Amino acid sequence: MSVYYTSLDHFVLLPVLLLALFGCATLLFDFWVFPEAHQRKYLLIFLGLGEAFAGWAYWRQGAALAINGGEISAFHGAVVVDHFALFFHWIFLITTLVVGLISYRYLEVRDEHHGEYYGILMLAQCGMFFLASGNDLVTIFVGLETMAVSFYVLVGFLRAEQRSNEAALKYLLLGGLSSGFLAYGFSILYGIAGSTLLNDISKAVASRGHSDTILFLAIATTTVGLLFKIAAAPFHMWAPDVYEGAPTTITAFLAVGSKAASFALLMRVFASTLGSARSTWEPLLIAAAVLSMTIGNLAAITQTNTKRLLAYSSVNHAGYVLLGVIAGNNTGYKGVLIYLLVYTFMNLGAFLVLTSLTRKGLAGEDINDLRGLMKKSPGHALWMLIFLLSLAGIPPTAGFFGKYFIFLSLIETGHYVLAVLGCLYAAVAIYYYMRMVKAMFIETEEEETPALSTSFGTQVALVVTGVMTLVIGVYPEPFVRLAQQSFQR
Amino acid sequence: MLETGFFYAFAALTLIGAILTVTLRNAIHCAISLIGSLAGVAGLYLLQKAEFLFAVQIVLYIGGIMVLFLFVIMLVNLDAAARERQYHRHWLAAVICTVGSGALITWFLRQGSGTMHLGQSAPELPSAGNVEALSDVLFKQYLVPFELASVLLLVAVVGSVIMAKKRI
Amino acid sequence: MNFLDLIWLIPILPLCGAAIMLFFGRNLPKAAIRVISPGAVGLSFLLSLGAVLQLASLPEKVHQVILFQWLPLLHADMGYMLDPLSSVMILVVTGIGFLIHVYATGYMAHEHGPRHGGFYRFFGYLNLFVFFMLTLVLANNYPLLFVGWEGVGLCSYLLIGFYFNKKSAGDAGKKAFIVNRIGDAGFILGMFFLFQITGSLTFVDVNEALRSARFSPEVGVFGVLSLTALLLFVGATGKSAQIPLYVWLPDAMEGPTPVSALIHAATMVTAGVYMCARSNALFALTPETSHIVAAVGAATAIFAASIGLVQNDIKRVLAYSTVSQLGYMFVAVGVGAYWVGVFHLYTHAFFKALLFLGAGSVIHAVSGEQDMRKMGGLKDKIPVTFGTMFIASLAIAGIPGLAGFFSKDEILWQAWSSPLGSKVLWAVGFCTALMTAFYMWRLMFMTFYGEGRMDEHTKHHIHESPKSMTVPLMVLAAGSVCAGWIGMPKVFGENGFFQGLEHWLAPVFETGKEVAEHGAEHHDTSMEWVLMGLSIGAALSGIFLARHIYLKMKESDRPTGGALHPILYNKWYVDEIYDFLFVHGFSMRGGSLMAAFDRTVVDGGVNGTAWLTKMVSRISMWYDTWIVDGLVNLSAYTVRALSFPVRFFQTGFLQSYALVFIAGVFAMFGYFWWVR
Amino acid sequence: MQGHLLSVILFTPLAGLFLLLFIPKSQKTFIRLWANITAAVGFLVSLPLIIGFDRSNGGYQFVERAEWIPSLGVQYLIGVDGISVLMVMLTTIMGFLAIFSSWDSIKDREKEYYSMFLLQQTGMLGVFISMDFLLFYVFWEMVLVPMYFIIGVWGGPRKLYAAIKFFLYTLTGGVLMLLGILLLYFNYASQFGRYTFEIAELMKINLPLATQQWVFWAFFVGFAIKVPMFPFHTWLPDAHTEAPTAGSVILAAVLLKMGTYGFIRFSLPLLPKASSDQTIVTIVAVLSIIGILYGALVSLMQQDWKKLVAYSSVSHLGFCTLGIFALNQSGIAGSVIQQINHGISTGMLFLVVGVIYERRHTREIKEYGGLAHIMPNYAIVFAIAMLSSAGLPLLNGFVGEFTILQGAFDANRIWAAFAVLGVIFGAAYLLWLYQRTMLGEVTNEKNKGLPDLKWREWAVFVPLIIWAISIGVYPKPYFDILEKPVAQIVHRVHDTANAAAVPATPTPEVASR
Amino acid sequence: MLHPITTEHYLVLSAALLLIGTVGILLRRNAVVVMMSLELILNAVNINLVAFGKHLQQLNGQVFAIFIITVAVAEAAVGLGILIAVFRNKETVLVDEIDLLKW
Repeated sequence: MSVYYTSLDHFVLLPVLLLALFGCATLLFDFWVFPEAHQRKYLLIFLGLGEAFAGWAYWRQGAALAINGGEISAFHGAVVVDHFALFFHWIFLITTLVVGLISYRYLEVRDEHHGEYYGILMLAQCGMFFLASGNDLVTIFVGLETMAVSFYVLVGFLRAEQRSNEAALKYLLLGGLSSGFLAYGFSILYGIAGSTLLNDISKAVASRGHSDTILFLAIATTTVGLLFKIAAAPFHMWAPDVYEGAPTTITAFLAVGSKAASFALLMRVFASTLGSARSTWEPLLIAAAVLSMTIGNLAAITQTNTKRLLAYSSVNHAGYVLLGVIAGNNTGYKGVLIYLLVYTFMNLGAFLVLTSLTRKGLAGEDINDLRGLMKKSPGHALWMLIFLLSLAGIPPTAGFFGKYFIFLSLIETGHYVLAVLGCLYAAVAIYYYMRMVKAMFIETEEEETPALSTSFGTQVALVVTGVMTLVIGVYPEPFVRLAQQSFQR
Repeated sequence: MLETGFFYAFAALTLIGAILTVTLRNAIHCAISLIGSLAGVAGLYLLQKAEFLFAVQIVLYIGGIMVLFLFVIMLVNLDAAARERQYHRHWLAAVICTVGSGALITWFLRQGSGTMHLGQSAPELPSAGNVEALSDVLFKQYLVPFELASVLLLVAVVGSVIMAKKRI
Repeated sequence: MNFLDLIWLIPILPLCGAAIMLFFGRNLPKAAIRVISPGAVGLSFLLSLGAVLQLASLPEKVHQVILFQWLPLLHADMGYMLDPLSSVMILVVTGIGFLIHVYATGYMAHEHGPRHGGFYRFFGYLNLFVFFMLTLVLANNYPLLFVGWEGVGLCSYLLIGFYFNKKSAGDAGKKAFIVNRIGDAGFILGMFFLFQITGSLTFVDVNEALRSARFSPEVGVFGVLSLTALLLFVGATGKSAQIPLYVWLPDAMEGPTPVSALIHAATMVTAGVYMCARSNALFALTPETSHIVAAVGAATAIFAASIGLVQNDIKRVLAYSTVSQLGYMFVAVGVGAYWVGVFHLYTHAFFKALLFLGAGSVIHAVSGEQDMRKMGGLKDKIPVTFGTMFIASLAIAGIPGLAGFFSKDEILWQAWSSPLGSKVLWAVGFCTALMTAFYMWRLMFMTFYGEGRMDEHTKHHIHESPKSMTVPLMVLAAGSVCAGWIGMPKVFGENGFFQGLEHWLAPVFETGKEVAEHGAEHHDTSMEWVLMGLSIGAALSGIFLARHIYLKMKESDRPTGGALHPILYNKWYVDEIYDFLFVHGFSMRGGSLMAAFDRTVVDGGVNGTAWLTKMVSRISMWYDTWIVDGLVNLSAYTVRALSFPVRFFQTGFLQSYALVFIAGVFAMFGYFWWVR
Repeated sequence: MQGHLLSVILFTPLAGLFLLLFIPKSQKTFIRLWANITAAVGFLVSLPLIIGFDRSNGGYQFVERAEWIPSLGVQYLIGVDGISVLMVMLTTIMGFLAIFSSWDSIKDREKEYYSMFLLQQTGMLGVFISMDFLLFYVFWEMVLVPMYFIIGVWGGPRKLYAAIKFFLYTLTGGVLMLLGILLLYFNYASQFGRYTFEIAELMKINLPLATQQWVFWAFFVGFAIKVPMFPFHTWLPDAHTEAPTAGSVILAAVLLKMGTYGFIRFSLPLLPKASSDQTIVTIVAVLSIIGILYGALVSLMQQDWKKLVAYSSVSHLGFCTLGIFALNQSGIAGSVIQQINHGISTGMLFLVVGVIYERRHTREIKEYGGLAHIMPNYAIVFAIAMLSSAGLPLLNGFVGEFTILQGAFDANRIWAAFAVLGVIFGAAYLLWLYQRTMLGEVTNEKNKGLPDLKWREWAVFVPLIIWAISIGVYPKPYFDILEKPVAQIVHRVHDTANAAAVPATPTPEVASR
Repeated sequence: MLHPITTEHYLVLSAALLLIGTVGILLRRNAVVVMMSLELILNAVNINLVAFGKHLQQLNGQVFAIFIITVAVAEAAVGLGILIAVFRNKETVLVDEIDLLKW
């Protein structure tokens, strides 16, 4: 038996190997070296190191891409690193890092500080890697499940809490259902193409007619699975419950990391692989996008739980991003990338502030818990304001540029009705974001509550996400270029 | 034509087992029906000369997962649950949607079968060296998912331990 | 010293006075106010005199001073123009204005309260008024005239409402301002028409363009010109209190008496006449509008006179008399005898100001009482007042030799003889003359003759007014006698001085003059004599009738006028009709007209139209609250309301979620099945 | 420095805000002082602008250009022409006065308050000087947030409702406007092969009428809501009524002008065919007239002093939009001047309300009466404000109104006839307000002994009064400065319209206008 | 009856299994049975894969199926762990009694 892989293959897989290595190390060290609860925050070092090494590897990969151009494909095309994938890898990296940073105080407050948390966090990131880089149905599916299973565990991490259990159970069962459908779709795609490589599937799909029923069956079931993962209506039902029940830090991870990863996959599948069957899947996505914006907005309006509110808002955002995919031109895809980048920072930031609201004996998840935040902690309140404005898409915050590209691409491709609809929903969305702003700045606390639980890590993460939200809003040029470069077909 | 007979036998086993799984009241009976169904599927694998898969199905699935299920069923005393209402209230809507979807899937498959020559009976796969050939594919083309699967299983192990243990 | 180039100083001086009064007056002693305020007007008068004298020596009889460009897009400048017409006006305004200022220093001397109860404020307003009035008459273009026009309206508002703690005063001021604004709306539109027709709003250019028919053909159609003239006239009716916009003037008597004399008799109310005379080129081109003007003037004249017959409030009699006399002026303007209109304006200024001031002096004497039924027998107690008022009453009644006679007679003659005139106009004017004589002398007899009907306490306090009040009265009396001499009828013989006014004004009214001369040619002089005799007869009979009824007869014997009396007394129920139409149209549940009247007065509801406006605005507000806002809130509410059903799906039951999931799948499949 | 004058003007408030953040919360006086200094400096640095402005030049001046987002064709491109220079001056002056007037009235969370004001100042200035459409849009939306807080935090009893209504309305308009902008942007790119938001470049697009109409309506919604025009006006009374005095002043004086400015700067030159389309012009003009009359009528019935003034804004801005869509020199120039006038007059009226509100904490008209006895100076100031608002000649309101009416008359006599009615109503509701509050006997015991104007209040009013009179008496500089830019817009609209009309039907009517 | 068995037979069988599994998820209140139904669905996929593999004369389908089985194992393990955690806290495995999170 000859050696089937080369150093190039290694090079591509290096980041994920590093991450897995450090993830396992975390699990081991948790048992043997840091048995005491208060020591566990040192496990963050492993996370940091892992991410640093992975970042270094990404950086090297980027440099290699800059020289060679195009893509580096490894393991017989099963894994591919291109600018597009790298873009998402960086997003995952940032997300994991930030989530790790904000987690330890939160977990301490919730009395569930265990080393496994960080390990699984990094292993989930390994799964994400293959969602963005996978170029083979099997690889993608296993990667997806790695991420999903990690999330099932993380969502239920507050084992003593019924809500956390419940969220995990719901996520698992519904996730299993959706995985089943996705796998079913994959199986038919495999049947159609006779190969699990996306490139081969792409060719096979292109050679089939537009009204091919089997192709439709494959596309529809795949779409269902993907829409579930990005929490787009009508497959979003899990999101509010899971977001609410999960530890807030994991909600952030779920809302940002999982969603970005799923979108990476969705883009790869729809834009490249199924690109030629656009007429088949476009109506499905349009329906999903419109439903997502409608349901997300409407449901969020009267929501009083902030995590749930942001969950609905994330359903809404999924609708917006889908609009970019629907537009399907260069601007649209660029818009999706920018949107996801921006969304990473602003949503992480928003959840981060919510995380800080969780204090001993106070869940801090009700909208009234935000009251008087301006008095209590102006820094948090101001950053939160920026995140909310950005989520609402008001310039000069980053969120505006996300929406900008989406709208532009819709106009360029003549989807005027969707554009107007998107605009109107943007205005509706203001209402519930402003409810939070109102609570923070205008209303006052009814009774004295303990100070916010922050840590050095939280502060750093807050500043980073906040500054990035502002910087992308004020000077988006490099990021636009990055997105541009990331989506070169 | 022996194959046809076997197919129908295994198919019947699979489907009846599946139907019993979702209809029987007692969870243990469900589990046993599921074993039957899985065995039917395993038979189908064998029918298609997928011996390795057959082995995996028997050993891993029936031997591993189902034991786990039974274990859990024993652990969480389900007697009380078994006496209550068995189905969710919205059964009518659910049945309409599912049966409708199923019918449409079948319709799609039959419509499209012509373009993919699905209606022809597939030639036999070379039986000899099946496992070797399989490993060749597995470790060559699917090395990455194979390695990743180890990560997945690691997560699953750690995760189930975290979830199931009272204290860690 | 070249006064002609300093004509801009004429209005500016009173403005300075006003500024000093309003900004620093509080800290000035009364004596200083007494000097500065009339002094400013007096100086203006001297400047005006100098300027007019210099103007007389100019061959072209027009002098313009342009300070700076004001509204560039309308080619309107801050420009002043002195021509014969404005020269008459500035002399009247500054001259009579000065006298009234002097009078007011005495009249208002008893203002008490903090900071002299607004003594300084009064003079500030008065000076401001003079400034605006002078701007009005000296302007060289319509917009600037409009500045004065609005400004005098403002001052009128301020001065009517001078005793602003009285609600009726405030209401009257507001009524005046708003009614005037209605007229102004017409004026503004008229100006725009003029601008569109002639491309300019400067008097010289406009008149030039109109006379030479140099207007753009597509706008210069006949109807447009008439409409323009009519719109300007609407403006004039507002300011000069003609039907139907006269209602504000009687109420304006709420103001202090010098104000009534200056603004509501001598100057401001004549602005409409001045404006029409100014636009004579336009009116001359549109005879049908002139007919309307004449008809409205005549109707107003007789109508107001008839009301004046029975009023008991001394100032109200004079107010209706003013309305009536203004009607006369419009008759003159309407029949094309512009100079005659201006002539009557000029004579009227003297005797009507005198009458008002005299009335003020009377009121002053009887401690503020204005009801003539509570006066009487004042002849000997306040002789100067009596004497001067006697002259004025003769003048307004049209006794030969006095100012009123010449101007009124000339109007009647022109009404008869002008091609634009008619016998009917003459007849109406004639009746009005009769009535005028009657009500004026009714006033005289009730006030000065017979027994004193005031209570004892008041009787003791009756005293002649101070010098500062009586001297202006005397000067005005002299004016009432002599002012008419410069406009004697030609039948008396052609003489440069005695027909001076007509000649002086001739350059302004070139068109009008042609019309008038055209009329004169076709009527013989004998007819003029006959008519003159008739009008003298009317005046005398009016006086004697009044004497018979109010001096000789006992109160109980007096004819009540039967059914007519309440009608006249209630001013033809015009306020009530307005009320009926607009104010209480829907709430008249069997209440009598009188009750409605009371309510109006008590409520002080702005006026009829205001009610309509209010009603509409109520509807608007309702619409705004419930429909416009309601729709918005409804959509907001709908969105919110929709939120619950959407969230309702989120039951918390895992299998519901799965059901939705499968339903989504089913929908997708179904969609494709359907599309295929 | 001279080369970057506009940037200096633009960022002075922001710099002040930045430094303000370092002042500790407890140093209230210092915070106030610093905010006032910043605003005053903001005004002072804007003086060289008006001094150095070249009136004979109809184009943009003080232009600064820098790449901002090159890949999108977005530039930091700012400059002023005659129209915007006036708006900039209005903003710096009114901003300063508004901040100054808050000295005593804001006693809570000063630091945030002044920060919001300074931030808003930068936003508004940016709107008026942006020559890049996206830059414009960014500033446009940026203004919303501070105003939301100003109303929401320091406002009256229904502040939350008012604030969110304000925000939602204007944002909805804003995003639809964004769609219009993007449509233009895209069309430019497809015609010229590159992306740019530069307004001068966007003018070169040759768009068919139908597309222009779509863009026009998209813009229209955005601008009309901001103005606000008739059916979109309901946010205004609520926002005005609930906002703190200075907030109302800025809202009325500057914020609303962003809408009318948008019409003049963008709708007309960028969409000449649509803007001169008979149907569109008629619709907009009729809405304006309805706004004029409607606002006035509703004002008449108000029981709330501030709400009355707020509705009067609807009426006055109806004049402004009517003037704009008269599409001639008089109309547009008059409209710009009227916008400034409205800023001065209504600003003063709101300050007047603020003075009394600070003393009595109620805005019910019923509560007052006879205030002229107690506060004579206040009565005089109010009278001047009222008369200036009612359009009395020799005060500012007249100049604008009259010119607009003339322009409207030129465009369509019927419009002018209806609009003139608004002048009458204007006098009616203001005088009635004046009478109910200032005149008559003092009916309410609580009003006795109210102090008259303090020196600080005088200091706010006096410049405004002087300004009002100066415009009323000598408006020529304003007309001069507007002549060229307005003429350019008028030509652009009419030339394009004629160019389109001539081949089809060369009617004499069109030719004569 | 005795016609040759084609790929389509397998696909239809797979669809039927998918359907039964879905019904189980939708209707059974017992969470353990719901998880069993998930296994049914994954088995349906496996039937598909193996049938396609045979149809295409490849082993890839079988390999894919192995991975699916792996995934199924992982999901089942974690799922049962979560179920135990739920049961420990709530003393029930009936999914419609687990509805703390809603609306």
